[in-house]
Amino acid sequence: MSDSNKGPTRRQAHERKLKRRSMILAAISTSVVVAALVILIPLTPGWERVKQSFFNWDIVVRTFPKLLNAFLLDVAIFAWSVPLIAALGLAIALARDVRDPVFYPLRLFGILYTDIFRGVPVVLVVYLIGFGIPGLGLQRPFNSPYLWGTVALVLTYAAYVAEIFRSGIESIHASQRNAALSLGMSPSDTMRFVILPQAIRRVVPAQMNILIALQKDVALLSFIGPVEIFRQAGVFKSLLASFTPYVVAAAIFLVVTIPATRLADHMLAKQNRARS
Amino acid sequence: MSDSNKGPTRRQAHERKLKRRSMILAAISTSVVVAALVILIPLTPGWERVKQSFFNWDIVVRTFPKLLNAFLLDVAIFAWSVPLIAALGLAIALARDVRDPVFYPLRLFGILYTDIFRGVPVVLVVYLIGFGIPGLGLQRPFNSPYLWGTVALVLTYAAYVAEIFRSGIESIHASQRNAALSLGMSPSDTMRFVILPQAIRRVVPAQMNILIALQKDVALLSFIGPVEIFRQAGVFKSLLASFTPYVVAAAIFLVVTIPATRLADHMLAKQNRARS
Amino acid sequence: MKLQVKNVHKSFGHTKVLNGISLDVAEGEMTCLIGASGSGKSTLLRCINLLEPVDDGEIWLDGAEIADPALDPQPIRQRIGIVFQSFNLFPHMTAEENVMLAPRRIFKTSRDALRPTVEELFDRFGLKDRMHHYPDQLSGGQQQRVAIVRALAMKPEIMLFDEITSALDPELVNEVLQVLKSLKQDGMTMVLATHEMAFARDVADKVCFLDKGSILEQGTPADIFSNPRQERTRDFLARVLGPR
Amino acid sequence: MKLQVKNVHKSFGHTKVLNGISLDVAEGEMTCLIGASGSGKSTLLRCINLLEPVDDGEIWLDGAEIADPALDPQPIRQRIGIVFQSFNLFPHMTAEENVMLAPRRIFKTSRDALRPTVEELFDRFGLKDRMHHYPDQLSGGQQQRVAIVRALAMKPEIMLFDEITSALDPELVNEVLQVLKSLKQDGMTMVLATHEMAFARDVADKVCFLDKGSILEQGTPADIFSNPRQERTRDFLARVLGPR
Amino acid sequence: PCATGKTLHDGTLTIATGNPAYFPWVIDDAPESGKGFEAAVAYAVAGKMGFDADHVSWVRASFDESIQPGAKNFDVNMQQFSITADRDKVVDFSAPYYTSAMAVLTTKQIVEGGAKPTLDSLRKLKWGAQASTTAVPMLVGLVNPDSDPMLYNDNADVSAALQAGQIDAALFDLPTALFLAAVTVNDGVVLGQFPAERSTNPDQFGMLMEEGNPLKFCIDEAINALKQDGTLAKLEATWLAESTGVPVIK
Ligand SMILES: Nc1ncnc2c1ncn2[C@@H]1O[C@H](COP(=O)(O)OP(=O)(O)OP(=O)(O)O)[C@@H](O)[C@H]1O
Ligand SMILES: Nc1ncnc2c1ncn2[C@@H]1O[C@H](COP(=O)(O)OP(=O)(O)OP(=O)(O)O)[C@@H](O)[C@H]1O
Ligand SMILES: [Mg+2]
Ligand SMILES: [Mg+2]
Repeated sequence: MSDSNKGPTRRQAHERKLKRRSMILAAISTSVVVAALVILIPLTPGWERVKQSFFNWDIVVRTFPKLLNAFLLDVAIFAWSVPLIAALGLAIALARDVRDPVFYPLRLFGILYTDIFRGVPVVLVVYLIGFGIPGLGLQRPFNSPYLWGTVALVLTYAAYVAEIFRSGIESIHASQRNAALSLGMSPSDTMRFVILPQAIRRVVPAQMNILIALQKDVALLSFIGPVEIFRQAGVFKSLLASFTPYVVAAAIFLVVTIPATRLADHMLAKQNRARS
Repeated sequence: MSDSNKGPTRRQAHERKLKRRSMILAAISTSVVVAALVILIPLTPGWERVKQSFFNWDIVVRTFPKLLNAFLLDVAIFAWSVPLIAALGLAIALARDVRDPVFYPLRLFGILYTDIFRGVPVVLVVYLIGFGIPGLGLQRPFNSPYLWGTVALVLTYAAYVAEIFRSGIESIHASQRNAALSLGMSPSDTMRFVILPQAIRRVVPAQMNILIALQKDVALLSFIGPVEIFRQAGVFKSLLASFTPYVVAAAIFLVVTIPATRLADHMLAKQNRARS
Repeated sequence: MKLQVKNVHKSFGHTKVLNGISLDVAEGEMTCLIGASGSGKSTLLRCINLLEPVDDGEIWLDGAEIADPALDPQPIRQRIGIVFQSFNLFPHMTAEENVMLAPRRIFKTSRDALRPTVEELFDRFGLKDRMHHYPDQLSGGQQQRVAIVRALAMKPEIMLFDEITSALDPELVNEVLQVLKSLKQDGMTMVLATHEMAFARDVADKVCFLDKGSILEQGTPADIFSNPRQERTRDFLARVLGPR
Repeated sequence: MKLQVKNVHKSFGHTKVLNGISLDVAEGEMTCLIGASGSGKSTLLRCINLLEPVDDGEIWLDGAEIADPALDPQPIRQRIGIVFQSFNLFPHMTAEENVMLAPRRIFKTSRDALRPTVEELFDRFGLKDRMHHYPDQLSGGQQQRVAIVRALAMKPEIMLFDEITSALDPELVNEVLQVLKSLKQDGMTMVLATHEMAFARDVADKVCFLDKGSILEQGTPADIFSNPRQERTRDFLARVLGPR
Repeated sequence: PCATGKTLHDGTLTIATGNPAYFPWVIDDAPESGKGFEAAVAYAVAGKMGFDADHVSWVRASFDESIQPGAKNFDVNMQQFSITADRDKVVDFSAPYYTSAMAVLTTKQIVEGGAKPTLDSLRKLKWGAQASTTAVPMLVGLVNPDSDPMLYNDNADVSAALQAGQIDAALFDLPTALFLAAVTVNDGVVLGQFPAERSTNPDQFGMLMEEGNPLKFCIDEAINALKQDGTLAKLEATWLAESTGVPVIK
């Protein structure tokens, strides 16, 4: 009984063997596949053309700095939209939770709002608001496509964020509400001190996914003017007659979105594990 | 004790009173708000212009049939994409679950695949694949924008669908796996008969949300040629110098997406209730 | 009588859950509700605390009717403490914050003013070194004791307990039951739904057997456990205590 | 000996959970594992069924070593039935489908060929009219009995039970324990982890007291319950049975 | 001079062009050089209005963005905007500075495949056009193709689709078609042009301004003067030379 700390146990020995074997197998099969790809793909008849069109290194070098610069605009639009979205989304979530009949119009508004903005393609909202509203004769600077493009994104994403907040609020078990009410606390205090703090914490991973989607949808603003990375890549594409700038743009997006998505997945998985 | 079925109980009487009161209040406050909107908005200086631009009834009548017709193309693209997305998504989800070291490249591919296609904006993928691949010299009909546009959507959405399947598989409590294994069932039978049927059922609401997003993103295919509803609205907009066609398009989308979203929300809420 | 329940009816949809319950609880007395799962014990306690509106019937607390649907339930709930089966501590707050939240918001007392009383309560129930822990850092028994402290901090006139030990590991049951004994010694009026027959027999002043939403039989523990008059009561006791 | 556990060790990460367990189970005998929560009862049963690989030590079934990590666990698991605390029926299948799935896939038997045996089992445990119900249409006790039938349908040589009554309402406990009694009469070899001390005392052939991953004391029920030799055993029994 | 106090920035004329701006209207996407027809016209008009080359500044605006109603970030925008009555309701156009024929851009393969500059032959082709231009209604009006046309956001996308064989032919103004055939599209061919009288409204290019821009009068005056003194014709000859020899569609 006391020798269990000396030397590897039988299972450890077995697992070490297994692990060595599977690492070797994985290494072999991976190298075979990678080698096949690296050797065979350049032999295909269209490869030169694909390379020219999608992976032209010269064009990467030439366009990268300007594309990166244009991406800063995406980041900026994202950065100033997020707090607005969070605030509006929470307000609408709470509006939909109001029980007092006097405020029924508020609830109705909340319902209509989320239905409409979740139902229409973002690009349509961007066109309608980003082009339509300035077209009503607003004077500069109030007709800026940055302004109205942002409004379009904020209105759309606030609808999604509101629904997630609401689902968070509803996911808090009734017993928490009961516990607070049974102590004599008022419904608004219960919401503020007991339900909301838990609900908000619980929906962080879902909201992160929405933010990642937003970061990508910022590209749609390019259709109403702002020269952000997607538009800049389009300009290069027409000047250079190559799709490489789009590939570069995609790569720049991935650098931001992959870690963010991974983080969101990780948090969500942790939460799911904790719940079950 | 026996009179409880005769006449309204005290609570029923009270609730009836409350209900009447709150219905009156809600009706009053709603009518006040609606009346204010209906009376005040047309008095604002820009209203004529907004109406001209966004709610021009003549234009609605003129453009509606063609827009509806164009929407059929959206529906068709959606309809043939969905089964492909489901199949590819499930395959990738299972590829990421493979434990045998020989198939490590498959797992690696699954991880890279979902990371990349979830990380790049859909519109970028549509441009890259929808324009880039046919540009490599494919002959008709293999260069069709419908084909490659569909491929772009399928590749992108399969990544999301795969992640949801995977989360579904992981959400099945380990005890189900244990129960099946403890009976002596093989891991693949366990997956096929015990885990997958439950996982798929569980992720239906989440997948529905993805399908609604897909239905809306079909509009992005218009950028590579197909004249679906969004493009058709754009053509009308530039011919008629009015945003009304976009509003009509938005309304057509809402007719499909609102009921679908409602249904998804409902199923999700039911599931959450069942779980807690 | 401290608490009087008079002919209370309650349905959920078309299911009748309480079917004319009447119950008197005297000051300082401990009343135990026993009965099969689904017999309506929890619902009765929730009705007394106004978490569920009763359909019909009256509930009197200290000579005033409290179940009138036109009344604001908030001040009444402050006077009645309740502890539930599964731990309903607020998971985002420490034990101390859990206890202080309601008094702070309702009586507008500061933390500092509350601290002495709260510390005393924690101390009394052997939780002094757990005050700054979060619920998930506490064992089930500790969580239940904090939940009791939280209810007591509102200085309720009567306490309701809904199977507060049934989600606990068997070894943790006793520490919670000890707390109830000690509250009884202080003269607290208590109503508890329980499956712990041994405890009910030894400690309760009165035992009520609920069956399908009615009180089928009530009396001293000795009456109920040794000489159950009703066939159903005998059945139930046989199944629960029965030969295993 | 039907089953021999020899000096089994098991850790999760750095927590030692089984610390050199040795246990002999004779053919047709019922062995009860008792002990505080976390003492390792479930882990031991899961190790015997090869759901957890043991770190060190040996497990012999019918004279053959089964815990060798190089062996394929699948055919061994078919010979050992296990039923868990929370109902692990497959919720998307009826009771009958639950029972038939494994034999159909493993022995490639058709439904029709299986039906007589399965119906007999359902009948024997009073479940005949519940065969075509889904798990959520069954009570907890019925679910547990179906889980037992499911394990028996594989014709195991030995059955393991892991606190199969602790998630049940008190009134449903007995119907499940009756099943165990009846299996014992058939001569089934059984190992069960349980908190039902009364049952262990009345029915078990051998009782083992686990404490922190070791078997601290084992013997006949009379030995353990009436004359526990170890201080810790006495403590544990006092707490569980103790004066409430 | 006429423009004093009417421009966006005092003393400077702000002119917008496309992003990118296309040959032969602007050479090398560099309007500042004054090379290319529209760039040259821009500087000539500016000169007439009293702005020397140093007081002309350029901004970029996409096609879609420019024809939106509302306030603008430019004084005038030159981007081959066709003057139409509907557009004139929401923006202002200058007097036309160029009148274009519409032409059919296609590729050698299609011509070798038997496409002829006749309406019957054209009708069978798969068509594309830039979505927000007047080419769309003209395509229906002039050709009325058998299959529905594909529509794109900009010239580059139309040429990419033509190149990829997703469409057989596209309708452009003649100079653009000539340029795309010569430079952008491999094996590009201008199959033919439509006689001006066949078009319901001949495609006239005007500078685009915000609705009610007081500058319109000055610009019109300058353009008319350039038309009178032959400058416009000369610039046309310089930058849009090769338009002869394209067969007329029957
Ligand atoms: N919110 C509710 N909606 C509908 N039915 C309910 C609700 N709460 C309780 N019930 C039903 O009322 C009946 C009585 O439930 P209650 O929880 O009061 O029983 P109980 O005696 O406390 O049982 P247990 O011992 O299981 O706690 C049950 O049939 C239950 O399904
Ligand atoms: N998969 C696991 N990973 C990490 N630790 C585990 C795992 N399974 C069990 N443990 C730990 O092993 C110890 C023994 O657990 P086990 O479930 O065997 O105890 P038990 O005697 O069955 O208790 P109970 O009466 O609560 O069922 C506990 O401390 C538990 O936290
Ligand atoms: Mg209850
Ligand atoms: Mg256990």
